[in-house]
Amino acid sequence: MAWTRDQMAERAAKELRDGFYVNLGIGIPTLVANYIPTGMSVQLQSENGMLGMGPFPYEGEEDADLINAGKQTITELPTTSYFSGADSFGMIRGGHIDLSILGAMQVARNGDLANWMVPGKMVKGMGGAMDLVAGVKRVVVVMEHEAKGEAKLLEQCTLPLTGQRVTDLVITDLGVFTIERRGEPKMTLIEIAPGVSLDEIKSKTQASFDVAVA
Amino acid sequence: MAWTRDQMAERAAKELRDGFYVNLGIGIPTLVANYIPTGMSVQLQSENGMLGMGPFPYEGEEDADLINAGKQTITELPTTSYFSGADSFGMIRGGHIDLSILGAMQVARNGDLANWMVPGKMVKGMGGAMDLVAGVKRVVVVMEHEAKGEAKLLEQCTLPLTGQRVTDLVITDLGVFTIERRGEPKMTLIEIAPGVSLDEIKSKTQASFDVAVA
Amino acid sequence: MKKVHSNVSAALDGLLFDGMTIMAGGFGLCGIPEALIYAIRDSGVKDLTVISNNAGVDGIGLGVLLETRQIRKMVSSYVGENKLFAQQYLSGELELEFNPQGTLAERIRAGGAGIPAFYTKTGVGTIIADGKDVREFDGESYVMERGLFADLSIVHAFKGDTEGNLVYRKTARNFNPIMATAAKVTVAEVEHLVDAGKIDPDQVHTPGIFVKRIVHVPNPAKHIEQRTTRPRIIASEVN
Amino acid sequence: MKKVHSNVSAALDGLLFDGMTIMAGGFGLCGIPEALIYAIRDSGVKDLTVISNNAGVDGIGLGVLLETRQIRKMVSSYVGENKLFAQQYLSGELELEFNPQGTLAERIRAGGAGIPAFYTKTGVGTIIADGKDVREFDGESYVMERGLFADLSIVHAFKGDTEGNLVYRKTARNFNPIMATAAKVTVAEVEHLVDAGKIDPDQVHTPGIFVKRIVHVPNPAKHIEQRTTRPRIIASEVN
Repeated sequence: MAWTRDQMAERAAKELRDGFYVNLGIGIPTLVANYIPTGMSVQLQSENGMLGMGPFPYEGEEDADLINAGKQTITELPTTSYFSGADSFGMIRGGHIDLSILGAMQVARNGDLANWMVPGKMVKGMGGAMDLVAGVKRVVVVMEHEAKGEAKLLEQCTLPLTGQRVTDLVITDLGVFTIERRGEPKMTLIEIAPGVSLDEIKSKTQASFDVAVA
Repeated sequence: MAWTRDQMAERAAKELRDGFYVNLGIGIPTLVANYIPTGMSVQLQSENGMLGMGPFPYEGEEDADLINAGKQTITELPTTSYFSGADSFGMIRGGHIDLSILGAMQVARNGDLANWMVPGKMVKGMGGAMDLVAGVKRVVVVMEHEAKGEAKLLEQCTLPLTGQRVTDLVITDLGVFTIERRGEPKMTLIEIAPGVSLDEIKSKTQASFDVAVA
Repeated sequence: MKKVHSNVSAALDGLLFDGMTIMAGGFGLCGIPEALIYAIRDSGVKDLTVISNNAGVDGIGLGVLLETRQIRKMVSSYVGENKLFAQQYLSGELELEFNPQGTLAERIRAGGAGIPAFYTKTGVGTIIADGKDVREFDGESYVMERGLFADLSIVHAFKGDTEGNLVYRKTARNFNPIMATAAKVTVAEVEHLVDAGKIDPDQVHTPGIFVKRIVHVPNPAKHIEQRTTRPRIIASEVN
Repeated sequence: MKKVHSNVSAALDGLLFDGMTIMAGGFGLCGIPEALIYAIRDSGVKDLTVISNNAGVDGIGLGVLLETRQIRKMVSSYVGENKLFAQQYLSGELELEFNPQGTLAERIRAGGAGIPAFYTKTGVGTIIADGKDVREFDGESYVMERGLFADLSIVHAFKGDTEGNLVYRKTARNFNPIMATAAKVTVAEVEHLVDAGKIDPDQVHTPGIFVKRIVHVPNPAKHIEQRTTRPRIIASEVN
């Protein structure tokens, strides 16, 4: 049986390490915050200018001056600091964020990632996504394996790229893949969701991949 | 009679305007602070990271954390703000400082300025001088007309430059010169110190210059 | 040299002209200089190029300048919250230049700091790099981006003093401090206006040199785009 | 993830190696990480490249690492206060790279912010531009300068919390916050160490992400290079 959204987030949380500074994208990545192991110090960065992002406020305690990059009301923590947009992306571009977990429309075998634009449709903009994939030390994609029956793990992306060879790990509802960002393109299936068959994954993956499931 | 150091500073103070943000170099330029007209708001920037520099502290009130770019103890004012070295030079390089008044070893007819290095002698470094002359909106040089009988206003500088075509006005003990920073090089004598003759200035100035004394 | 102006239209007096470029602070609706935006609307100035991370929402913030069709071009990173925007863009009325958010922030910071161009990894190998210089440093490719400088920046701060020193509050800081540095004239609206000397000089976010005019806008309406909350789990027990 | 270390040598443990590049905060003797400098001296690490605006004075600050000949190269803007420096430089023992102060600051800021290179007006037409790319933008010439990134940055702050958030005091801020961003590891010495949550998050100068290790150095000796004062004009009347 394929992983649920929450199970995908739980799997993504295994990529966290004590002391990590992490940027979470909108959607399933946001759920990862619910699975930070107790006792592990993980600080969440919000690219609009905050480090140490707390949970949603209690009703009635919303503060219009305190939002995350998805424009949602949030809270601060004892660790929190605020800074400008330039400082925030200096932090991101400068490689100070340990991990970015974000969604994608397509990921290619060589790590190319597309998640901001579908030609012919109204384009809302890339926001901070291009900076995050280019700047953060390690990029983990969490996404459905297919979109409306179309493969999302491809030999080459067909959509305009967000970044070139920027993906380290892909977690889908069917399994987990590592990707080499340097040298020869190489994608490797390292985990399969319980009850999912390798054949199912193969049939739903356009990219060729190695298999190294423990 | 040639102007004294204080009179040169007093003359330089006439370049101040209400609301100006000004950076003063070491030496005679520092004295300009004593001649800011009453009622005129002039904020002094210190490139080590301070805007709104106050006078020297009373004895016993020195604060090692509060110095100017000459490493002298100073005080703060109600207008004061502190910032990093990058922000300070962003301010300077970005053209936000209205006026820089500084000393020089040589100034050329085209506005070239040399004040940091004498080949063969131990070089202490340019500090912030190159950034100031390149970035500040208007650069006023205050210096002795000659050094040990050698002219300092030259057709071309012989010392390594601090900046190319960066000087707007030169105040010496003998007179005041304007310089064109764009187009054909042009230096114009616009004031003569009381009791000084044009012939004396001509004999002590290697650069050719026009005369337009009111 | 009085920086304090008695109201927003006085604070903008003489600064506005058709075809000008304006930077407007804020992220989403957080920390936007809303009163100044309304004063720009009331001035009728048009053919504006507006540099702002977002374009407001319908009827709020920069959305009002879209309604009145005073904006000719937006330079933004994300404009998803605005139906009117989509209409005007698709009909060709509105020009749009997308910048990655960090590139936009850095271009503004560069413009204010006298840096005409810089290199960044962001956007290499994407359409953002099309037509731009790409150069290798230490074996990595980077794209050259240019600094941005506007005719006018409008910013919103929590507190300001009569010298123009500003302090922002929480994530309402965002693009405001960098935009304050990157225009010929910066006008700040502040929720609290105090005398010079009342702000700790170690805690000034924007030094007064960058702020030419300041106007007191007490108790501004603040808008929330996504009101997200969590349940008070033990509320029934304690009440 | 404990950032707080009990003493300066513990705070540097495992970080030092011969031939490494170290950034050291401070301007003159103001805001220098003096206790960490002494710990570097005591470690005996050598062949250092030190990036610091100045080089201390004889016997104080980086001057002590010159005495012990642990520094092979300095990257600075002004080194005038140090006789030993002059001797070692003139004898060829010490290498020296002068940077205009603003270029040095911007190179550090760029290194920390992932900017490999940028353009500046500073130094165009001077020996500083020799061998560097010069390029025109909008009719003006600019020289390209590279970002700087060190193996280690040592900084001095007034206050720090257990998360590594830092606050600087007055002009002791100077190069410290930018250097904190521009090294693989940054170690901060702080005069006051407080629990996370005790620093107003709007007033943090250096977010904790940049500080890997922090050490409490209470009541440090602070040095004044130029003690300048003014007379108390009416002192005789009031006393």
